[in-house]
Amino acid sequence: MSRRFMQGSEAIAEAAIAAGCRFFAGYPMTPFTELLEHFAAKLPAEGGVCVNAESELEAIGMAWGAVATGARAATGSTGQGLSLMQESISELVRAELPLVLFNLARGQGDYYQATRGGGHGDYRHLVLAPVDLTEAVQLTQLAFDRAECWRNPVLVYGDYLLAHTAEAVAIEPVAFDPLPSKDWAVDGSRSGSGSPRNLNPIGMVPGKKGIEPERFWKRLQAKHEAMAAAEARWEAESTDDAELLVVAFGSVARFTRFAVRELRAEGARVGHFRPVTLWPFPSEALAEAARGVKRVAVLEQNAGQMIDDVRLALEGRVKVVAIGGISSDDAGFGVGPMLEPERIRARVGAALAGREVQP
Amino acid sequence: MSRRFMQGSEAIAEAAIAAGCRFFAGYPMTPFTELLEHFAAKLPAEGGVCVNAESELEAIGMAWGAVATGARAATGSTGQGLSLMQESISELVRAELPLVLFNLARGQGDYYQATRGGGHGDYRHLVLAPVDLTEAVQLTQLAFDRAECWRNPVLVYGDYLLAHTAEAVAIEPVAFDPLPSKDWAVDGSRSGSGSPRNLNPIGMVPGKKGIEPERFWKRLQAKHEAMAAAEARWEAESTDDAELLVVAFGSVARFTRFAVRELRAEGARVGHFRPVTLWPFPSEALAEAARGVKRVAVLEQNAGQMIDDVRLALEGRVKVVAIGGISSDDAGFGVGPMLEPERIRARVGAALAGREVQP
Amino acid sequence: MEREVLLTGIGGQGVQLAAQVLARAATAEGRHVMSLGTYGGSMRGGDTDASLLLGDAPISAPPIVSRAWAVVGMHPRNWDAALAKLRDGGVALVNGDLFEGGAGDAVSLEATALATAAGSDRAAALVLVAALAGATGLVSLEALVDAMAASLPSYRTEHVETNARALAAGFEAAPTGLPVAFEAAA
Amino acid sequence: MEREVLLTGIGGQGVQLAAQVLARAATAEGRHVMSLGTYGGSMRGGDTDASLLLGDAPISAPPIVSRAWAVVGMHPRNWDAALAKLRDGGVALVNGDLFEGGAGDAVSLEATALATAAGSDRAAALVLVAALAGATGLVSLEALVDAMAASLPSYRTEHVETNARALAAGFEAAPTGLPVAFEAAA
Amino acid sequence: MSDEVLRSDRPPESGATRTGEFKPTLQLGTDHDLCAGCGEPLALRTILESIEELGLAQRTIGVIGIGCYTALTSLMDLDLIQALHGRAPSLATGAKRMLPDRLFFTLQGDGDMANEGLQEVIHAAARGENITCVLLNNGVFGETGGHMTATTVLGQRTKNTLEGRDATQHGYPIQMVDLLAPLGGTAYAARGSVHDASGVVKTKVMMRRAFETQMRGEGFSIVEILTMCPTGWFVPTAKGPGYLNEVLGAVHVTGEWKRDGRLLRGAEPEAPNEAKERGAV
Amino acid sequence: MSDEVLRSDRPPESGATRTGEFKPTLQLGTDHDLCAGCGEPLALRTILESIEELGLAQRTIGVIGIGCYTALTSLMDLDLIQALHGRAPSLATGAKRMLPDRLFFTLQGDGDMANEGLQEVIHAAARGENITCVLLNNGVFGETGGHMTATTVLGQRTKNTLEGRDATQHGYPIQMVDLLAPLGGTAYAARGSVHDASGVVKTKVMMRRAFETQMRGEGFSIVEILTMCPTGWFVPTAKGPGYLNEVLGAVHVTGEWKRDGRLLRGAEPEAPNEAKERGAV
Amino acid sequence: MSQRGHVVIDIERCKGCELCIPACPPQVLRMTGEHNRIGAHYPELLSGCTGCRACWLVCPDFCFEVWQFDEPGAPGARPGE
Amino acid sequence: MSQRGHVVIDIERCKGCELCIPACPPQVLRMTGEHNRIGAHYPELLSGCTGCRACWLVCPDFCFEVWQFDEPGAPGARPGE
Ligand SMILES: Cc1ncc(C[n+]2csc(CCOP(=O)(O)OP(=O)(O)O)c2C)c(N)n1
Ligand SMILES: Cc1ncc(C[n+]2csc(CCOP(=O)(O)OP(=O)(O)O)c2C)c(N)n1
Ligand code: SF4
Ligand code: SF4
Ligand code: SF4
Ligand code: SF4
Ligand code: SF4
Ligand code: SF4
Ligand SMILES: [Mg+2]
Ligand SMILES: [Mg+2]
Repeated sequence: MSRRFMQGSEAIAEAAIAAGCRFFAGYPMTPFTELLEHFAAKLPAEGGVCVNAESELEAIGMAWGAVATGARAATGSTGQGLSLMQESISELVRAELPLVLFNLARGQGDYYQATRGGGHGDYRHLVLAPVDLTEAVQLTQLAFDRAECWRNPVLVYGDYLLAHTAEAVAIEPVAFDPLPSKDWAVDGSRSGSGSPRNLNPIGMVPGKKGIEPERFWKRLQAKHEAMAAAEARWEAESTDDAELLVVAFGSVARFTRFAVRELRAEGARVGHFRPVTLWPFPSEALAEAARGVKRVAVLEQNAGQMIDDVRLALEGRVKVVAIGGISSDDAGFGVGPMLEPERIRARVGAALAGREVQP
Repeated sequence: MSRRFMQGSEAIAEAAIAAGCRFFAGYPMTPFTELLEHFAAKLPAEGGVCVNAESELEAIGMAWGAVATGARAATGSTGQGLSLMQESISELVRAELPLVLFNLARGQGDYYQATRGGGHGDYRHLVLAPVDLTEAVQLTQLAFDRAECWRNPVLVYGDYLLAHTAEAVAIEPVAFDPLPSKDWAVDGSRSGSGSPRNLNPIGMVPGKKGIEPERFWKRLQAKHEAMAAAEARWEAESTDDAELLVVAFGSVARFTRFAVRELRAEGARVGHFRPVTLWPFPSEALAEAARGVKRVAVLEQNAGQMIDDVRLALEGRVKVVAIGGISSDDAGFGVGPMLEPERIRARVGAALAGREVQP
Repeated sequence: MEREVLLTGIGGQGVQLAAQVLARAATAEGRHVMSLGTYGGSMRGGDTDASLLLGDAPISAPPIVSRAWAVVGMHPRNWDAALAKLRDGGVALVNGDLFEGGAGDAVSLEATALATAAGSDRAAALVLVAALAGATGLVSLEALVDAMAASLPSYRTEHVETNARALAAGFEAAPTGLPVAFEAAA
Repeated sequence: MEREVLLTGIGGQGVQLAAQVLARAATAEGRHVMSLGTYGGSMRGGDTDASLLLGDAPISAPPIVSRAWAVVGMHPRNWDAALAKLRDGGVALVNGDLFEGGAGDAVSLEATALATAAGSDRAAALVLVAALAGATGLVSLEALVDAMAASLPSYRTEHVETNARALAAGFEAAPTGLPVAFEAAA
Repeated sequence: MSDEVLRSDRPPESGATRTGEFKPTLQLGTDHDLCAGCGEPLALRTILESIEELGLAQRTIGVIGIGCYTALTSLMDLDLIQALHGRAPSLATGAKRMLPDRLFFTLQGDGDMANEGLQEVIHAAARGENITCVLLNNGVFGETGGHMTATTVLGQRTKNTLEGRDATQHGYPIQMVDLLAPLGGTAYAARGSVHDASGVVKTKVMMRRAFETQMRGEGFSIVEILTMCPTGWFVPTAKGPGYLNEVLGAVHVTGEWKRDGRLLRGAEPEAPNEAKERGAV
Repeated sequence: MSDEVLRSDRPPESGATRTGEFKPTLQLGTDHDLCAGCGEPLALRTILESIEELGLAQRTIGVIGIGCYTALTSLMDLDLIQALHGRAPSLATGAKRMLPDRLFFTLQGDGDMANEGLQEVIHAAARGENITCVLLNNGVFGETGGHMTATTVLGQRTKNTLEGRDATQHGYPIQMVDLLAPLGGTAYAARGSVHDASGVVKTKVMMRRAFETQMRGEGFSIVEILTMCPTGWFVPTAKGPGYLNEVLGAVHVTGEWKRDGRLLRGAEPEAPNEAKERGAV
Repeated sequence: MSQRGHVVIDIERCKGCELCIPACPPQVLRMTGEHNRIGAHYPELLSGCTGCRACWLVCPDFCFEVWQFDEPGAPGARPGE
Repeated sequence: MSQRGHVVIDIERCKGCELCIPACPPQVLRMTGEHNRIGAHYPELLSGCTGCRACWLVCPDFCFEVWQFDEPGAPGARPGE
């Protein structure tokens, strides 16, 4: 596969199309806008459709309709737009529809929303947080696969840096195991059959009055527990003899990993742990990686959200410190001054030395 | 104050009006509908306004406008409606507007949404979870007070049981400390003054180009940390010599507390802890109450959400078990079969005996 | 002392109104009262139940009960579940007009017929609660009538009279030999 | 070996296009390249910076740099911050037309004038990157011209010719005595 | 006519032809939980029979809103997608784009379409989305207890307007067909009413024309159907049809408003001599 | 006219009267970051001067949407409430209900009003909410880079329609004033354009009339203003006014559409002899 | 009296809304005083049905099946007698 | 040539959009070849201004202050000369 120089947005769009995505709808918002533009430019040639929806609510509604027909479909947004979609996301989980969602966020402040579900009720979906373009190409494809495997939405959580960094990348198709047939999709052919399909988020069944929410929700809960058990993904390095373990995700982990490697090269006993899935959070793997370390330092670009999951994973066995914090450029796009190799290195260095880091 | 027989919705509406609420907007949805109806019936007589908004997005928009003028205002919904409001809630926090929100939920599945913020970015707001009508009357008034004190939205989180249970209650006005003057509200009088006000969620200042998001967000973070330190509220009973501590919130705690009292009366060493504020979660108080217990049992009517906060508070020092679970009537309103005194008692009893409880 | 009363029926039968009337009447007579209406099925035409707790001291129990002192049935659909909660020596009362073949040991009253005679077949649930009150002394007829008038929404006030007649009919038709609700007057 | 290039200017000056042209040209010549455009202020008219990493092996560093081998200035507004990142012995180059009173030790080139002469005063940023390339051997002029043509969106293709002239003008006007970018050709 | 009561629990023994089943062929049964006297099941009949008659039984997908009619889905022998409250036109859009040769209709109430989802039905119409949106307009949120909607007419009784909707307090109703018909992408727009048998028949003709418009690929179509909601209006069931026709029907006028993309009434394209009528500043 | 160049860096020394400041009195300065040739600052002038002239400088509140014009708020010497994208009419509603004697206007773009927030401006109009909504219509999302909006006219260049908007692919534009004028609660509706000096003057008259309508308590008013966005249209700045007038202005026709609650054009109330025109099924 | 049509009424489904009563052009439907199992009154058929299907069209509960006699007043016209 | 009006141009605010040029009825505005500090060309004033305020109305950057002479062609008409 030949490598082409492109921005993250373009790489994601191409990876999605390579994975069979044939429908996209979105509404512009920085830094999501370019993803929409690339889908609009590329989908028609593949026989797909990209709709410039009039709002985020309409975008996710359209994507919902498309995915209900069994097509691979996606939508997404940034910050505000994702918030507007929360009702739909929550209910798409209940409708068991495999929609892929992209949050190209401004910074990392949407961790809670992504992992706890900003919508109502009990629901869960996979959250994949690529560290760079190459991984974004893989995880985008994985997202479509896992979504259909579980009949559950999957969120790919990136940011401005992921969307706007340009590199030469190859869109290598990832091979996946065969998936179950889409015996749930509607195409109109069962109309008049006496046993048509009704794709709905409330457990309705054709020919049967009423709903049974408790049974329905408990079945979903069981599915989500199975997902939690099966889908945790992570990357750990230099953890064996580490005294300090740095935990970071997404683009920010590109900085921490670089700093950890530099410090390692200089002989420091520091390791790096990066959750690739934010939900399910790789708690066991983290607990394993943190075995024997003196301190775990969490560097996230927000007021402290993932640190909850780190603490929940470690259950008080290791001291956990926050070394990240809110950091933003003046446009609010999330490329804050903290994100600079030497500054990140200084924070990791301070944690290594047991000094407190001002957020 | 004379007691009148009324449903929770009516009591909340009256308490809000007693607290000075003069604007309400909402869109019907069970079990929130009656709250809207009571505001519509009662506000005009007090010189207030209740708008039957055409949707939840419009409802919270109207409430936003009203509260910006310095009026006490509120809105709310149920499940789906709250999800639709997430963009606004998140940004109301940034605009530092003291809007009061009511989630009359179906069950307790919205705990994450309420406490982690279903919207984008880093933000926090108080969450008050009344156990019964009497407390709802107090906490509703407190909500308006705290909202203005911190210039931050406050969410009152109730459910079908709270809204629909009828009892004789008195709307006793609660006395609060004086609040700072509303030197932020707009009334048009500063137009043309050279230093008008611009109430916005992005840190804009009249006469000054651009924004400084980092400084702005960090200031909010500091405020939220101060809120977290000051506002935790809880109710603990029979914790002194308890071997088992039961943790529950809201209407569900009415059942657990009753069961704990019955068991206590029979000599069982069981205590009860009820967070009154879900955010900030009363972590220290819980840790204190759990000192010396063998086991903490969390009974929530969902797939397990508050249990995160319990675990975060206890940091692995005490075994934490879940004894609640999803439970719903066939209408999906959240009055599930689990909610019956004998069944709750059986669950608490099982936890006391160290048996596992099937959710 | 606390008395739990369970009413069960289907949407549209006036179960919630009847429960409210009983609750308000008892409140007016000085009882501590807690009531809750629930829906067993999806909105329209589904089961509709109401539970009431009446006591001479503040109610400490939650609004849903595991055991009931009295169970009142307006429709057989959810009857078995309700009856299972009946305490030993409690009262079971059904609208015989809608329980084909009766309801076991329960006392049966032709409530629909009595209501129709009073002017509205929709008032059968009121007939039943009045009968319960008449039989056990739970509340007085006057309190019921006042509570009914206070409970009707503004768009239903034209029913006050027929409803009052239905309450009176039920109160009079009260079966005998049932236990007394509260030994001493509150 | 990795070479970091920082470009700084304000919105509308073509800084992002110039950065993209340099990045694509270097990619075409076999370099590993990573680039990122950022905005220092709110959308319109604010600062706009671009950082590039060019190397002969895959780039391991993150896309934002703490130190730069070359700093190119199109506007004084954000210049000091950019210059502070310059490595010892690195290259500093500014558009003298827009830096009143010069920019200290930086090499200054009348890029706007050259661009105007080439047909468009909007091409000054291209002049500057071409000058940097010409002076340090970072990339060839041909690669720049091809990359520019490939980088223009469809609605801007009418600018290919003037832009090519601007690149050539910059390449020719390259100051001398600057360090060589890569010792051995990739 | 005598007062003799005939047995009506069985068909004639012979010499008679059944005119049809109790229910439309595409209906799975007759048991539903909607109120006595509700107009929505009548609207359902017009949809199901039209689909059947057009031979589209094996290629139709319904997208259903949230309101009382949602409970009717258990009766529909159709592939369905259940939408959230208000969102049906967007879902139908996305699905139709993937399956352009299927018949798509939405089934929405006035609360669903004119309140919560007003925006998206207008956008779908403007885009000329090739779907049929069906509006069951009873001027109330039936499902939640009979509150006023954006289509409630002045003077109409609802739970919030027991004395009748009053413009100064509650504003004016939106006439959905009038609003949607002039939009560029709208190909067919009509309003029927099921207050009587002939209304049901006319409504069915509209439904067929709308579906035909869609199958010809001409663009967006809307069929609004006025339906009784005695429960939400707080009127006796037997008075529902009369109330519907006289109160709601007086404002939401029935008839065809656009056919084959030609506007039959409403906002006419500007004629030259009308230009002066416009206020010139 | 000679080619002699006069000094223009200072006022005449004497014998001359200044006709006004560089900027409206209610403006805090002149420095803003909007593009060269943008029409939005001209619209701002019409608003600020109207408020000043009506003597409402001390009792006006603006509610601002999200688009390029948001950056103009730093210049406004007005009490302001910043709304989220699309939500200004609801905010203005809630605030106006609390302060009924103040002048409220919203400032929204076409992306803000006709896309994200279409629903709420229509509902506000139908309710007859006593506020003035100002729409800056340039047919693009300027702020995010010039994409098509719901008002983009057929043939118009935007980032998604570089060859011009095509109805079959992208549907038809919504004409906002046409849509809002017929609604019962709309008292005043007009569309102006700032493509030239006389357009600015006429637009200001509309703005004044709208504000007067509101201050008389007559209900909802809308003033749409066509504004240049050379950046989003990918045309040279100098060609912006011409493009606006010829391309956008041909569809979004300027003029007054409703005054004192009387519809001057558009959907006329049904005259008796028009009834037959309606298709009868 | 001669019958042109006949209806079968599913009285257990009937909710007693009375919409069929005025809808019947020859007015051969009349509400009974009886209750069905859900407590609703339901209609009964008098003679004179024309088989016009108006009742069938307006009944929200799908209670009517309409028959048309091949010959009006034929013997089968009196079902079950 | 006699002047009825005069304009002061704030050239540092000018973004070079050229909207003022065709807007001026007597066509006394012309773009210069000079750049201001943000690199934009800006207009200059030729004689013949009528003080009509068209430039003032159309400039998106509020660069114009318009003066009208009390007496056309009065001495003060040549500012700064
Ligand atoms: C987002 C959201 N808000 C509110 C509701 C509650 N709700 C359910 S149905 C309904 C009204 C339906 O009205 P309409 O569409 O007119 O249908 P009808 O019941 O009148 O047939 C409402 C408000 C909901 N389901 N979702
Ligand atoms: C919910 C939400 N979605 C998307 C955006 C991104 N956004 C900001 S401005 C804008 C478009 C504004 O267009 P318009 O209102 O026409 O203003 P213009 O920029 O053309 O002046 C968009 C889509 C946002 N701020 N919020
Ligand atoms: S409430 Fe109204 S719309 Fe709903 S089922 Fe009853 S009559 Fe029909
Ligand atoms: S993008 Fe368009 S609307 Fe925005 S400032 Fe530039 S010209 Fe004006
Ligand atoms: S078919 Fe016609 S005539 Fe016969 S009962 Fe029905 S409505 Fe009456
Ligand atoms: S129309 Fe149907 S449901 Fe209504 S009374 Fe007649 S048979 Fe019964
Ligand atoms: S005031 Fe009139 S004449 Fe004078 S420069 Fe301006 S536009 Fe031209
Ligand atoms: S209109 Fe204003 S900004 Fe544009 S060229 Fe003229 S003076 Fe400069
Ligand atoms: Mg309705
Ligand atoms: Mg715009």
